[in-house]
Amino acid sequence: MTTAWIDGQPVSSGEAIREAAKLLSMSRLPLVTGRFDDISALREAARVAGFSGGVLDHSDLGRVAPLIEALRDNGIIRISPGEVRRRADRVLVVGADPFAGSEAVFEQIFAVDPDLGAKAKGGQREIVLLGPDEPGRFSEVKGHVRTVGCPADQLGDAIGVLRAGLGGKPFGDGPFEEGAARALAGWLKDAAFAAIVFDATELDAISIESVAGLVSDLNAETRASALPLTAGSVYGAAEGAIWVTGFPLRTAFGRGDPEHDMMLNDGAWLISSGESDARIMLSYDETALDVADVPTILLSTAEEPAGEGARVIFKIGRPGVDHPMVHHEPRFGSFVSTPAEHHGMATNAADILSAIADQLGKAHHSNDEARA
Amino acid sequence: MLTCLKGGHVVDPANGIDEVRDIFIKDGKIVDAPAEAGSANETVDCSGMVVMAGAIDIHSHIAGGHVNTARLLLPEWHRAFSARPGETALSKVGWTTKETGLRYAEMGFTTVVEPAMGPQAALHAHLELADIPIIDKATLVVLGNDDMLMSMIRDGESDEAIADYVLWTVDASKALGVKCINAGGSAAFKENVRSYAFDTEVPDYGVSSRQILKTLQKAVTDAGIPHPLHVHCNNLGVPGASADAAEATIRASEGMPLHLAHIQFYGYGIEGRRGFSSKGEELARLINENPDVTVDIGQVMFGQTVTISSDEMRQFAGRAQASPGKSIIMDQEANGGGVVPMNYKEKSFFNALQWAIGLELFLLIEDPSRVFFTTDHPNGAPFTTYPDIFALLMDRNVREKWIEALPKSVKKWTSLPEIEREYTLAEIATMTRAAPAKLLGTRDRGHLGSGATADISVYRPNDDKAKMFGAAAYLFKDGVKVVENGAVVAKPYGRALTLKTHSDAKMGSRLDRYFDEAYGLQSRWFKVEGSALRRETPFREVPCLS
Amino acid sequence: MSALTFRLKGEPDERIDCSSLVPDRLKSLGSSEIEKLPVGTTKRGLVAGDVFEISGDDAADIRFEGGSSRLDRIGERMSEGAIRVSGDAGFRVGRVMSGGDLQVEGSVGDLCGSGLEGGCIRVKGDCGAKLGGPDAGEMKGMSGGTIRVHGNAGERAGDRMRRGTILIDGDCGKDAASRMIAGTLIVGGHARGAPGRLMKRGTLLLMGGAERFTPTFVDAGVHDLLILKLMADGLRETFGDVPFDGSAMRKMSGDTAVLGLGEVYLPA
Amino acid sequence: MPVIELAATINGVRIDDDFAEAFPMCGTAIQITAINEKWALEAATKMTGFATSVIACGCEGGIERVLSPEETRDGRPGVRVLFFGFDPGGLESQVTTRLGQCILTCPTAACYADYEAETTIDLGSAIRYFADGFQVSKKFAGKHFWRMPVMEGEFLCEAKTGYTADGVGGGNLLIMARDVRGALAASEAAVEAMKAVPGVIMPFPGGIVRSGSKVGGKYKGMMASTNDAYCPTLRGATDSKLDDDIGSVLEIVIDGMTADAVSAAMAAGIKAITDLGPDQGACRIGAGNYGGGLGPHHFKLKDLLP
Repeated sequence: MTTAWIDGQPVSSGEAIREAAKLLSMSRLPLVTGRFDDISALREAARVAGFSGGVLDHSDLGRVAPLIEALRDNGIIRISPGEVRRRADRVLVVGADPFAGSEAVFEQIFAVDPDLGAKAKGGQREIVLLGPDEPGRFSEVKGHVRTVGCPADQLGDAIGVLRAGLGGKPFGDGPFEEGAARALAGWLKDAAFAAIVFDATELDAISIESVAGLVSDLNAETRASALPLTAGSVYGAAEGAIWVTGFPLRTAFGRGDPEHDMMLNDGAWLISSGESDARIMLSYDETALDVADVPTILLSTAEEPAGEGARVIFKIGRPGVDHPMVHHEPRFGSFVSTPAEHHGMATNAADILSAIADQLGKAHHSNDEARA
Repeated sequence: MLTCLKGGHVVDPANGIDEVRDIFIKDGKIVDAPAEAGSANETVDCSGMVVMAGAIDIHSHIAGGHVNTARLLLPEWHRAFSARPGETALSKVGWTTKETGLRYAEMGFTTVVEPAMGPQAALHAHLELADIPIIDKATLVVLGNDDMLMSMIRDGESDEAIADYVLWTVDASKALGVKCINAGGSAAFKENVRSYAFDTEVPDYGVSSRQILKTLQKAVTDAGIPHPLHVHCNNLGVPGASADAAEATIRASEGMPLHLAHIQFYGYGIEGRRGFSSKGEELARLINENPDVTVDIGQVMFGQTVTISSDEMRQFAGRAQASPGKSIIMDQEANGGGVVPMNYKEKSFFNALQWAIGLELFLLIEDPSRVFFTTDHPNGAPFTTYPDIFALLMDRNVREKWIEALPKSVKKWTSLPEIEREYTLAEIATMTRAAPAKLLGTRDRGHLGSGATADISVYRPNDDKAKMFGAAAYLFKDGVKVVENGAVVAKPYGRALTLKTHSDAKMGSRLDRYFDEAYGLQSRWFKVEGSALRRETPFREVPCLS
Repeated sequence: MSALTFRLKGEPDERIDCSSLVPDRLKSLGSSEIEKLPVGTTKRGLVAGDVFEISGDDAADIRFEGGSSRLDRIGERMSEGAIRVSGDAGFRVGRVMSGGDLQVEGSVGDLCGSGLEGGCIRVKGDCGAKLGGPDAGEMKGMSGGTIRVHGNAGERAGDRMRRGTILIDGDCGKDAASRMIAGTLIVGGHARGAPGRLMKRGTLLLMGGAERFTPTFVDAGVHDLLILKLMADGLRETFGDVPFDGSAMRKMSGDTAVLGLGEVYLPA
Repeated sequence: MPVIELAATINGVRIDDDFAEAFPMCGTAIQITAINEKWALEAATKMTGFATSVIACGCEGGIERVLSPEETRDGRPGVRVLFFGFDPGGLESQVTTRLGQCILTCPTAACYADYEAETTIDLGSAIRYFADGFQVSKKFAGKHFWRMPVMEGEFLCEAKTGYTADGVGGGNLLIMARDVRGALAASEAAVEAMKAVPGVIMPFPGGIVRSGSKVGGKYKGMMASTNDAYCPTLRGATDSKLDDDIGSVLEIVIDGMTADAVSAAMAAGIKAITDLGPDQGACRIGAGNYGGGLGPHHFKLKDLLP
């Protein structure tokens, strides 16, 4: 079975790996990108970026860039979903449906009543949905649910109004009237343990900072914590990149040491500006990709991998399906390993990336940390 | 292949050796001298140099969720961050797993223990450890604020059941030992308790910090885990209450071994108009009198750093002193934690006295096998400050110079200027090699006897001890030369040391149900699979005590 | 002595790091040393001589001729002398500059004057996002000095600004003066988005009004304040001309989600 | 009776060959503006009230001159006020206390630095806390202001002003006349002339003091007491320095930002007195000193003749 192609011609994987390494080493500033659902692939991709003097990015990083910005500019008091499930007697859900794409977390939290904490124990959870007019997926959950309507583009304003209300400060007409705002602020303050849940990919950095500020203000006297949700693999990939490179992706190794820049190292920008002249990309997309803009090495899970204009193509297995994977599990708030669903011959993208990195490492630093 | 380290001054207190002799390495182990002199394939001239076992750091936060959060929180202190001005104390750490390994190796360290791995962050911690080159690593898993343990104590479950639970956790998380951090404090904080001490009860559970600690201490001892329960006491850093907590905990050891971490942060009294004074002498005396207790220091050094702790309650309180003024606090199952940046200033009375209290403890605790060399990296200071601390311990003149630079008001409040003791090379070797290996139960290291793992550091003597210990002349890891003249020359991957143990199957199925029902989590997520780490030999097992 | 001139040989195909090409650094170097200064950002290791034709010898008066939006970090950390760019410049122009004079004839990228401590930056064209703002993770933006942008500014101009004065003649992008700590930001044109979000203190003058304000900005009425007149007079000395004359203006107070001591002035 | 030599006689006015002995003082200047001259003067008059003698009042202060709107920082009518003290600390404490009570409180008044120097004392920086956290600091174009919200609107005050340690206190003229009418007329004419000299103030009421003093006294604790040598009623009872034709003496005390300013003011005063002549005004001009051993500044009348 063919698993590697050069210019559309089937080749051995060894040949393809050598060609990929050659292409990357000849490139001025290669882009190493993709979705990296599997942290193993990310760890190896970081080595590829390091050895080839390239830039490491994730195709979805833009979705969590505001969260990353808010976390490192301001900080936050945050909580894991398991603890929300057991302890939060009052939950403020910000946005129309922050649990879209995070259904498992929704199940985990709202399937039961809170049972920890002397004050929360035995009572039903109170849930306020800030945003939608209808309870939506909350119509079936345990607990008392009510909605407070708020347009999506005014959620940040609403949080600001709650903070002003909590602080006894004046504010003008906003998403809801003054009495309701002050009442909602009081409701949060009187919780045994309040949780504020939001979709971090829907709010801008300042709004996330506002949520963090509201939680911080609440904690002056009571307990409250924030739960940012980020559906998909990108937040986990950013976490993984931090220990390997020091930064949450968008990190360049052109000068050896890692250099981070959310704008200048954005993969899409690098390709459109022409600053990157080659690319290695990990794709779980089943459709053909147009990658003719720069010489591209494509690692694809597609049944018949096709990359319009790809120089080198590797067919890879699906992580957690064809081979085991390590990924960030939002319910757990940390990394877990998942075994393969079945044992097949499909190649692990991490192994290919690792082989390319070894090949590059051989050329550059014969004595570096090449794995035995 | 036989390698001979020839003619070095071998300082190996574990084997009572302090003399010039040759050391032979074969297949990654230290071997007896061959019958035929000169049969070595390779000879490394160590004449005039000091040869010791590779150093062991028993308490350094080098991996795991909280450390990674600190990296996320402080991009501006990263050395290589684009357009950042200036070098910073913290930037020397490098802030990546790779640089962590390189920096430790350059100083002659070969084993480092990450002391605060939450059960939930076990795979994360091991993934990071797997990416740290050269050194061997180990972890201590954190219990003591978890619903399971507190419920078991409340419900009066048997010692065996509790020991089974502890062993399951150690086994699943691939830990080497157990740590307890402000027992019950994080759980109490979730119920909005802001003031908490050794005999305070955790609301809703009705168990006290003392009960939790004693239960864990017994379980660890019963299970045959070599490293005694590693304790982070209540009220860390609180003047007065911290010293009370340390004293109460030491008195509660009651003849069973107990290790108290970063004891410096507990040496704080409330005298003087600032309400901050040294309890260093009293605390050292108490430790000297209690031979079942070991401690590490958590020395404070001046400069920008970041505090990383699973003591959520104290980290929350520490937010007020955050510098720069941002922090991340985590409410989680069990401990949670917090990451709070800190800038210890030489000109601050409080910081300067913290520095002095650490050194008082180092120098007044008499037995170098019961006091360990740590900065609680990065809490008191980054581990890259170690060479300076060696110099402070070994050279009274160096101490005098540092004291001169402090605010005058500090001298009145510390006995440090009067302390004459200077650590000897043998004492340094005891504190950083022989004793930690014994404390961790890792008998294959910490000494240079036949059969030991060939982790060997060689230093070029220098009157400036910071220079001497800052850059090893050679470092051998498993017999491979990895450092030469203070620079890394090879980057093999080490392993994580794990406890060889098996947990009870019944406890396994009980916990499968428990995690699912209580938290909606799968218990398998807590289990670290070696294959997930992508290293050929990710672990080396350390036996339990029989 | 003639101005030390860096004439761009051609549009560079990678980003160029010009942070070493500042008076402080170059005054002690000879021309052959200057040519060898690394400026590339890829593994090719470009040096100044690869990218620029270098002439002149007065390091206190540096010229970049033939600009490019890839020339990053021009004037970074400079504390003295003058730099003039005859075309466009890239990101982080004048970042953490503490003194001297920097002028760009064209437009510049993001983070122009980021963390400025002193000195004067003048941009004849437009500028990108976070004018004067902090770089990732930094707790303060501009802490002194003056910036004038004759064209338009990008998003979040004056983010976390703590001191100093920014004057934008044109419009500014979304959410200007976000998280402002203190200082003065004057916009001649229109302010998009909701200016002043999470501002604690500081002064905003928005002569062309704003798209909207968050509800945590409260109308404080029309006021004829001496400080406005003094600022108009004082800043006229600095900038030559300013888009306000010191007469009475409408004041909005905010952001009451935080401290709420910020002030936004709008034409009465 | 000791005789003071005659230095000159001009237009019938005798001028002693004597000198005014003066002392170094710290001096500062501020500008007070208001909606109109009336309120600027109100603020300035109140602020400089009870500021005649540093020994008893803590400082010496006075209005130097009225400023036209073109001359002031904010384009409103204003006045320039000078203050003098022994040392910067004492000066600052007096100025800021008076600022807080008399300008902060005065409708429409604002206060600016009016002396440029490296060395400064606080103005607004010292009283900003009155605004209870609502004070606003503004720095631009090299200036630093404090804005304090008050019921009327906003009180604007510059953060600091410069001071000079080369100020001079205690320049003086003794105006001796046949009677009090003459002495007062001559003194008034002198004060008017001196007001035109920049950088000086005459801190006593109307610029004139009738109770000139000598150092010490017979009663314990008196730092100064009546200058009996110049008291006309004590001729015969004390070692008088007055001629027989002198029936009343007044003194003008001058504080200046520089010694030259004091000289210029004294010269202007002498000219005004001599111009007036003995029939309308004074017949003799003297100067007060302590024998020359105490003050480093000696302003000799003969050097200041018109």
